[in-house]
Amino acid sequence: MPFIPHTEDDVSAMLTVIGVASIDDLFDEIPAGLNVAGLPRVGPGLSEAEIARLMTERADGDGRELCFAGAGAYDHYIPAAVWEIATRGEYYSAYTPYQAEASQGTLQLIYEFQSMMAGLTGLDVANASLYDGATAFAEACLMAVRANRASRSRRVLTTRAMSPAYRDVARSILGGQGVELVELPLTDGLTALDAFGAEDGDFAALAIQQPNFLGRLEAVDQLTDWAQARKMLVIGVCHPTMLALLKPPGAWGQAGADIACGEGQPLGIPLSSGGPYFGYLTCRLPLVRQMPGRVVGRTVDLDGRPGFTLTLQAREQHIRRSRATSNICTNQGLMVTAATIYMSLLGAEGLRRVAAQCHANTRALVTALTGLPGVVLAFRPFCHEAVLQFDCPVAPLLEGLSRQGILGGYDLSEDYPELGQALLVCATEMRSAADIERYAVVLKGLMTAPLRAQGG
Amino acid sequence: MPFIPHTEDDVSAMLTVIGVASIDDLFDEIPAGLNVAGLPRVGPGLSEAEIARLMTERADGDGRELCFAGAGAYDHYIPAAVWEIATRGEYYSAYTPYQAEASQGTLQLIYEFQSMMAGLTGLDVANASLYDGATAFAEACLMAVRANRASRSRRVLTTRAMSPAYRDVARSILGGQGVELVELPLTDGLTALDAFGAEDGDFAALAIQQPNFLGRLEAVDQLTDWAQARKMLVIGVCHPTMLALLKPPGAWGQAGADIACGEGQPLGIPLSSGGPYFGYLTCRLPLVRQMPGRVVGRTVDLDGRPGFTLTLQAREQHIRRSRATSNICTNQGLMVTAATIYMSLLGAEGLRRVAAQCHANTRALVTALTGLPGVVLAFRPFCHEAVLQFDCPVAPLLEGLSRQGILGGYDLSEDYPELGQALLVCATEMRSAADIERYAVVLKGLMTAPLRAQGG
Amino acid sequence: MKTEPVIFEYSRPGRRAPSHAPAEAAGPGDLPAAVLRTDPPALPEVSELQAVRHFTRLSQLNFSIDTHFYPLGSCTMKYNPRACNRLAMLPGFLGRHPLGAVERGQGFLACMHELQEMLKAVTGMPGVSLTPMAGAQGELAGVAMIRAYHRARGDGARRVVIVPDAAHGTNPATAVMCGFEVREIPTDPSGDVDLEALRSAVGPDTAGIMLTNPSTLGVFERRIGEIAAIVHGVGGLLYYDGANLNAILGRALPAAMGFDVVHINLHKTFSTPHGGGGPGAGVVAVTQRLEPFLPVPMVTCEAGRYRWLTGRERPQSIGRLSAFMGNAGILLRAYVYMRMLGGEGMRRVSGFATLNANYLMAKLRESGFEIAFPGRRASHEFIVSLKGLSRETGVTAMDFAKALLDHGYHAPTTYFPLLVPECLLIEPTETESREELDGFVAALVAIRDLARRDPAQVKAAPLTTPVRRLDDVRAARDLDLTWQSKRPATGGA
Amino acid sequence: MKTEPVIFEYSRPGRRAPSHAPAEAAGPGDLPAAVLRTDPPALPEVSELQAVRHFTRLSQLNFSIDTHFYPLGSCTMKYNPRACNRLAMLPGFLGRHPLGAVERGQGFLACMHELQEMLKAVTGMPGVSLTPMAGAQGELAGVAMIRAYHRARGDGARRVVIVPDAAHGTNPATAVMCGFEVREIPTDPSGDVDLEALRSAVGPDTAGIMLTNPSTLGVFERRIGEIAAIVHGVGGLLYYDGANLNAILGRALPAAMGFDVVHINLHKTFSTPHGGGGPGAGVVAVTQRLEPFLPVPMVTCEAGRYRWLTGRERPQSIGRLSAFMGNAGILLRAYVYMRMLGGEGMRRVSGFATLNANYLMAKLRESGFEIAFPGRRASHEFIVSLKGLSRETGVTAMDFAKALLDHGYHAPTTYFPLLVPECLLIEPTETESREELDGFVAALVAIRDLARRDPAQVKAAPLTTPVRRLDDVRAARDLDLTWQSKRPATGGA
Ligand SMILES: Cc1ncc(COP(=O)(O)O)c(C=O)c1O
Ligand SMILES: Cc1ncc(COP(=O)(O)O)c(C=O)c1O
Repeated sequence: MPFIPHTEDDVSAMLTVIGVASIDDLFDEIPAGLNVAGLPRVGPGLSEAEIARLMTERADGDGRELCFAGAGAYDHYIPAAVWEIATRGEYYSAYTPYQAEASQGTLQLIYEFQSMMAGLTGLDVANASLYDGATAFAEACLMAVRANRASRSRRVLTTRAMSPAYRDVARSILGGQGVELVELPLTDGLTALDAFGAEDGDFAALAIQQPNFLGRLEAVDQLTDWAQARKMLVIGVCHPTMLALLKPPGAWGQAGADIACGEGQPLGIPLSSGGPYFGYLTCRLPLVRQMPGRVVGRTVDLDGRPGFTLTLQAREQHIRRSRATSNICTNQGLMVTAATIYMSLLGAEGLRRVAAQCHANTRALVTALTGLPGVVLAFRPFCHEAVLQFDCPVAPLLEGLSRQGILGGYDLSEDYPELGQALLVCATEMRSAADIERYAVVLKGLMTAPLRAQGG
Repeated sequence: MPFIPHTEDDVSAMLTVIGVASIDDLFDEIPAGLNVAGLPRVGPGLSEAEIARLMTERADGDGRELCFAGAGAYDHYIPAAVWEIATRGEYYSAYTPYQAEASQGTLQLIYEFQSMMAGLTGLDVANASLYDGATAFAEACLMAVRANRASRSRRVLTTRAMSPAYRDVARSILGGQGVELVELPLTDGLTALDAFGAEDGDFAALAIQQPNFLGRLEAVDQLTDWAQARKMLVIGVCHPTMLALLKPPGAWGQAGADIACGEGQPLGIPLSSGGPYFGYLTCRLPLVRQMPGRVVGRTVDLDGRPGFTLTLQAREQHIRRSRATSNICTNQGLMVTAATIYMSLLGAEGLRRVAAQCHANTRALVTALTGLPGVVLAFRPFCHEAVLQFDCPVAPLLEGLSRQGILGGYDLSEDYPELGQALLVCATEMRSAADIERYAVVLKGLMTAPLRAQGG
Repeated sequence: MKTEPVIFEYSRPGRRAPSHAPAEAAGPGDLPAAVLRTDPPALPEVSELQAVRHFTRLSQLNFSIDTHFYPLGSCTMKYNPRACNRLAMLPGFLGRHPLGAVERGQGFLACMHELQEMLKAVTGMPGVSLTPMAGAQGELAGVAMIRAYHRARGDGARRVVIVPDAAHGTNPATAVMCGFEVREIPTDPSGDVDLEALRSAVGPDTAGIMLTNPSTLGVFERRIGEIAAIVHGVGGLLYYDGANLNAILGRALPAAMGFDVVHINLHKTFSTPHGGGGPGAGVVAVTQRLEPFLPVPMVTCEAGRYRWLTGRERPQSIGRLSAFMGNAGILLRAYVYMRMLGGEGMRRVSGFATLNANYLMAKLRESGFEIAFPGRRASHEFIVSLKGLSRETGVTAMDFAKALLDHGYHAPTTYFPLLVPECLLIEPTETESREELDGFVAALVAIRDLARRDPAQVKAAPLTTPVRRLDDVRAARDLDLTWQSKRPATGGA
Repeated sequence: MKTEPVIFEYSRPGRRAPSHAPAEAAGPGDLPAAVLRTDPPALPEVSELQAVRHFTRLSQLNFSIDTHFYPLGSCTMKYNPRACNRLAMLPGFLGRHPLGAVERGQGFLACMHELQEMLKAVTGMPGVSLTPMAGAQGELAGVAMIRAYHRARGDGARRVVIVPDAAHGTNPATAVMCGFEVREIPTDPSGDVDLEALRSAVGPDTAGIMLTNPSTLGVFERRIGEIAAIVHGVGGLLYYDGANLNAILGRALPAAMGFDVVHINLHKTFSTPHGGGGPGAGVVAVTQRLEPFLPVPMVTCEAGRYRWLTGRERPQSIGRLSAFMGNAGILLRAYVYMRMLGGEGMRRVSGFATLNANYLMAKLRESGFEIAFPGRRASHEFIVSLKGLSRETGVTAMDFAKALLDHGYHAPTTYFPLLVPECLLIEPTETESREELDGFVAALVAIRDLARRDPAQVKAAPLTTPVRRLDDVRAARDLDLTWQSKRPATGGA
């Protein structure tokens, strides 16, 4: 029987020890009416060879598009060593490291991860991950509301340049506790403060994204100082790879942001249709007791030798129950394992090169595409993503590109109708000059061909 | 620098310790004229991302044909666990287990492998692998010549039903030591003894393949008794999976074969264009000191606890040098690791089912193809491979099949012209009824289409 | 004992392993200096070999299913089939951008759709969303749906969620995150919910109750029908914490028990990896009345073409819970596992999980251990109480846990559920052999005998692990949460 | 200390893990009963988890590059890049049947063709065959070509191959396999071949000489030009054992040194895995006069299309050496590695391998160890002789080797080459860091100090490995080469 080691002899000997006649008898406490005989709708089991063939065919059918989309998930190169090691059984099949002596591998790795994330964001401490960037953003908002001693506001100020998905998710999660999200408007793709007045009231925090969802670089120093002058905490939502190049949240403004969070996927996690990824969260040391999620600390053992253990567990649901900082239990541990290996392989210089190359490639892409009539760049400068505006609808172009195996970007018309027929594009370090050329050629064909003729 | 950990500081500090000014100075014992400045023809290095892209494109272009060929390499299902474990660094990146205390993992695994191969072949002892089935056959012949105390012949008798590739390889290798291979003729696809007379002289051994290259089941009992009566040793060359179903060489005839060998690839090794595979070799205990290759034994350590070590090393080149039983040193260790895991996962019953399913599928294939006009079965019964005879040349048919993604079998016309336009086909447990149907349909199309019209 | 330096201790300024990054460093281009970083981040500078060696060695310091029996109660540490991993990591699946065209994701979407259908069959519920990324997020989704349901009916007074004292910590924490008050009710001596307490706890302010059945006490809540009647009677809904579904797979359907919503930990029942803490998947299934509120997105199939249903098509949805669609890769692993099992295989899972638990319980009882609920069948797990032994010898449940590590077994869950003093919650799972269980019993017996003979020895355990017991107090007091290069290198050479 | 039972000890009759085999057992069909097996073979019956756990645990008992510094002389235990493994194991490569259409293997064949070209550049030779499956088979191919060459010229008297006493064991063994007599010549005190001995050894019976340069003594044979002149002068050919190519990659070409044929261990210089014993690849390269004799097949490119050259097209070939075309997957790994390095990277390999060896030698000399050839540069490896120390303390090279294991370092090669008494042949490779080398020196110093203080302690090593020193005599006397179920289970629990 698949995955079940018992021989028939085992079963009868075991039933004898228990003192019942059959396995079914062990379920005799289930009231009669609630019993079901089986799961006919699930169908028969497949051998490993059969399911392997099915999955291989499906995966082959899906293929891989030449990817010029970012918008929250990025096609970076993942060194082979990352997943060859992360999927070692000792990492893959271990539980949360509650028994520290039997989990030093995972614990030390998380400690190293915390150190790296603190270094990247320029803050003091990090947790062991949240589900993804969007939920990390939501948790950061809740954390700020709890942590801000200077304000009793249950409102968090953010901006229209924050990822629309993050804002959606945060609203789903914050609503329960009556925490509200308010958005600052944009000017030229950047968060604008001009319209904000005293009558807009008190906020627990300001949350900004750097680079923002439109690929723009916010004036983080100014925004940070502005918010902290108004007793808000500052939350920076950052692309971790870009942090190898950009000023870290801990260095924003006079005092530095208070909390940083974001999507960890760029750090060695495959695109994989959207998950599993991981959210990271770091903060200044005084806020650590309001932090959600697991934390590892270094300490010593009975013999005085260094070792690692979960700490500050009094924040967590398994100890504090209804008064925990969050309900999170299972997090994205294995992704953290991969990211830690990834960052170790790349180092600061490697990560910086990746970031710089993304910027350079996206510039090359923008140059190539804006060379076509009817395509203009919305804002400049941009970081690793850019907004292009078209003189025709974007959706049919994306369909046409897709038929040729190109994922042309993310259509902004629904989230940002004010930008017109706009497309968010991204060329990571994975895209070659030839790839960019190909995109331009195919797009040109689509924009001059019957499609356009019909449209116009 | 790829894979080199030195910082610039390291280099200068190290050069100072050595007392030279530059790395190039360390090569000052190479006579001036022999120095080269570099390897311009090799070209520049690629990043991992660049080579990954190149290799992925090449592998994708190669695709996987729907495989109906066997002829020495078989498309069996390999459970995922096999290679996920075999490629663990501790197996993958270890050397030959010369330091036993630091290599118990590899050593115990080889001991388990030896036990399994002995069990499969019904013989007493096994070595830790040879390069592949063909070289195992050659080594078995040399071993028999050395081991046969009753005969001083340097000739080995084999049969025309022995794999042509194995015969070729054996000739390349045996020639050096003046050992000659003589072939018995075939009747109805089976090794025939009728023509053999006393005048044919003395032989050190008889080597037979079961199932033979044409998929036929030899009368192994009779052949073994016949040869042993003539003081030949008997070598059985066997497909290991089929041995889960077939009488093992150790049980052939009155006394059993003396040596068994063959290709280990069916035991969990990917097709991979022909290698790395591994050759296995087992024998009766009294012959063990003539066996080539590495052997592991179980013994005890200083505290009396069981442990494993290389043994009988006096047979090997690193001890015995010019008087070794073979020059083999590096073998196919990692493949043995995979095969040992494979056999553990399948067990005797699993392996028997695979074997039986191959037989059943090949019968279904033969039924489907011989349903077409112009295709007949050459011999019956057959095991997991069968010979089909066509009324038209086989090569163009195979080309036509290949264009449709089908590898139709192995064209026998060059190796066995006496069989006419003949094809060796095989359907392993991996081929579904739909696959077989598809082969038949495409073949029918090819045999009735213009191609045939032109040919006829 | 093995120690391994912290990776930063291998770091040297100027060490590079650039085969993983673009060879040529592009400049910052037109990025304004004001937004650029001045110092490089503190990441280790190590070679590829140093990284591989370090993380390989670190891995060896872990216990895991692949190396040890791991009977951690409530965690369902069963074998994670390697096929699930390999097939979910096929390049076609890994390489797909979440915003990629659905035409180029039909294979993936087909798996997701079939997974939804299998989950409906397993729960008996008509609606499913795959989005939640762990059990706790499934709970959040479920309780948020309960809240949305009451709100949609204009029923704003329901501010209490009832939770038994045996509940997992995520239950009350979730209720609070959703804006509810938690009302805890006790367990009766037989391990069932105290019905009287329940009756007096419910009322017009009851939004619902969160239950797991079998409960975390390892017994099946026999009066679930009555409980459902009581809660439904006052207009509340029933939430099923499906973390323990392994116990009843193919034996009983949450829907038939009267539950309105259920989450399932695919990383438990459906054997996706725990990964040293995650990721998981906490899919939710609901009865018809909660269907409109399911979190988006979910997969639909129209004329053989699969696509996502979005928020716009589901106006009453509680919304999105992840930036994209949840832990897709984990869902794929569960899908593969479920297809390999089939319906019969799933029923065998619960059968053998229960057989193993009851066998282990019987053997331990035979060996003189105190079973927390001796009159009951074990479900897939059960509780041993060491209260008596602890009083007698001073050796605690935690000491037992540590001593087990020296015997090569991971410890059961200790001190949860909190209501049983000095408890070990033991869940062997169906994938362990009888010999493994017998060995575990022998180890517990040996530890008990030692506890009686020489308790100090047990209290000194573990001795064979990479470190001995750690100073948790110091860890929380002298916080050392990140590597500081100035600190002396105490992590080993 | 960890032990792990033999897998047969987990076996129970009737245990099945059939998710890997067809679910339904087909009957034997029309196979005659006479050829069928009556009893099932003695394979273990274990569950998938048991197998995974067993082989995972076993793996942890090994030292390996991925876990330990492994300075095994003559073995070039450098980092095996994981990218090589992953890219060679892409499904398109793994799934290709060796007899598949060449049209569907153009990607693979392109790699093979480019590999041939790179190997030509690296050796300076115009002809290459990728077929040999290890160094020893490369030697066999090479010496067989020498034989074929002489035969083709009607020169049947050449029955002797000359081999220095420092040569690897495969060299004389190969010569004998090819039907030659071996004539051994000594090394002079500086580590070079004794030229006088060579002069008197050569003659009309000389088929050739087998040399490695740098030799296994870790020094470059400076008078290689003279040697070539002497051997060529009598009509013999020069064979280059390229196992040590890592030392001169991009610095000197075997062809320029006067060699006629060379094999290269890709599993050393080009970093393919050793796999606990193999597989490797022992490609051969030759000068023009030996080209016709190269073993088949090899890849050719005609008008952009790749295909195999077969025996029919190469009538003078020494023939086939493998059933198909050799260790294709290993060749792919080497191809990936070579492309990642490029020409500059290859030159850096020899540079840093040599830097590490000379640094380690200098440090050890400084620390008072006796260097076997102190007047010489180390190549990529060098020899320490413990003769003096052994005489003084009774502690042998083998004792040192075992004690190093307790320090977490794999031992160097011991007792090879045989001509240096109590030798350690140390090859650090270029992928180890300076800190690792310093740690190794410290360990050797500590062991030496202990040897002087308390030799018995060193002789008791290793103490931290899964087993202590093993009884090799008993292993060879009471042969226990396969598991016998009747034997008492002594392998652990
Ligand atoms: C009973 C129970 N409920 C809920 C959870 C929470 O699930 P998760 O850890 O996936 O968030 C767990 C798991 O720890 C559990 O055991
Ligand atoms: C110098 C030398 N020559 C030849 C060989 C034989 O190579 P292989 O083990 O690949 O057969 C080796 C490897 O052990 C070696 O070190």
